[in-house]
Amino acid sequence: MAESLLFRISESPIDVDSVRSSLADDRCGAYAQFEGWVRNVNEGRAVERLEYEAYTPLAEREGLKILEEAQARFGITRALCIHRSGLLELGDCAVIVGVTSGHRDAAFQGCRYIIDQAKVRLPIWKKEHYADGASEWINLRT
Amino acid sequence: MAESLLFRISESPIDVDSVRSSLADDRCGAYAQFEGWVRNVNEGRAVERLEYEAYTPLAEREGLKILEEAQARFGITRALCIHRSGLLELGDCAVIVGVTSGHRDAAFQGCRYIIDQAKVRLPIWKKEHYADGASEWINLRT
Amino acid sequence: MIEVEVRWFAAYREATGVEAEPVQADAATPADLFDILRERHPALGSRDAALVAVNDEMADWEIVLRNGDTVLFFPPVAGG
Amino acid sequence: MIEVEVRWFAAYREATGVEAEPVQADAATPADLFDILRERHPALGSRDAALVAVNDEMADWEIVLRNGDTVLFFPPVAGG
Repeated sequence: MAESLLFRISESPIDVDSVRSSLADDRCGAYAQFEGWVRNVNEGRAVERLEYEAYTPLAEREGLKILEEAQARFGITRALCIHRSGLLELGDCAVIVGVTSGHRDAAFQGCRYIIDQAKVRLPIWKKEHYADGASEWINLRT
Repeated sequence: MAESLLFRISESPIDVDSVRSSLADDRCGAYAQFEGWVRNVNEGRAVERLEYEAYTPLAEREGLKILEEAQARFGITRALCIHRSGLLELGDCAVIVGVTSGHRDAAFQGCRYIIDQAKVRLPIWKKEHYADGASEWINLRT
Repeated sequence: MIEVEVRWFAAYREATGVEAEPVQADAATPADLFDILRERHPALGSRDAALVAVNDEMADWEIVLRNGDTVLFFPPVAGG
Repeated sequence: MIEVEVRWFAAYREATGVEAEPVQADAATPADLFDILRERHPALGSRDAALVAVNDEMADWEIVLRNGDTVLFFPPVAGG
């Protein structure tokens, strides 16, 4: 079912409740959800806000591939992932992943796979703005 | 912090949104949530509703121990678990676990540990009521 | 011979037909007590994977019971 | 010699000071092209962990470029 997998880049705040309720499914006994939140510190520096830049056409296409892989590997029933772009404040939800399945093993594994892959494969970049006025593109892979 | 861990048996429907919002924390970059939902089938039999019986005084005490263990093992920041008792209909949330932490590894591992332990250690029993009118206490361990 | 209060839960309550009963028995431990009560309530079956609590604390099947204890017998939990 | 459109993202856009630029270069592959453009924009640094897309498809660094391609250079993503 095409509608069982959905990946979106969103310029506006994520409506967390509607993510979960859109996945409600009587066939599923398990629901796993992960969220990345903007935290007030990174590697010892006080963070004031974050900025995400996404190249949306490709991020959404590659994001959907990740969901399809998770469904093929773990047999999850439905999955939804929304990643923010733009300016985010402390505590804001930067990314949410919701996964349903018959049992909890698949839900946990699928949810973990999606967020892990999303973090390394999608054309989405994070810039941290610090309390001291500086800012920096974050890049943990080099 | 005592208030950072909370385990409850609830006779009334779980307010999922308030679970998540009560865990909001600027120090945390990761939030993992798991829910068990009442599904319409179990081992091939059509399920119509579920009944949970809990021995609340002990379930809440032992449940809190599980949360403390997860915090000690994985360094999670906060954790909340609510398990239903009483009659549940299809699609109802039977149990929710919410965990926050600095990074996602701890949040996933802590969330998984809590639900796995809760399923085997707490004095909570499940009775399935089937579409054909029969009912049965569920016991996967024998 | 000890006197204890026994409480049955879930499937055990349905197997015994009672929620609670005072028991006098020649039982040193919860394990002894369960085995004796199984003669009275044959529908109980084995205590594999069952749990026991004494005075609202999870307990070992081999602890020593004392007069006046409340012994809670918990059938195996769902696990799934 | 090929003619392509190059687009820079995030840290690369800041390093080059441009969002997009037409490029004529003697480059067979995205890897060649990046190395040539690094001479023009020394702040780019190495392309370790960088990604490339051609015409909106993720691409290998060693595919053959054609006239008119749009080449997107993606700096390493945050990973965390």
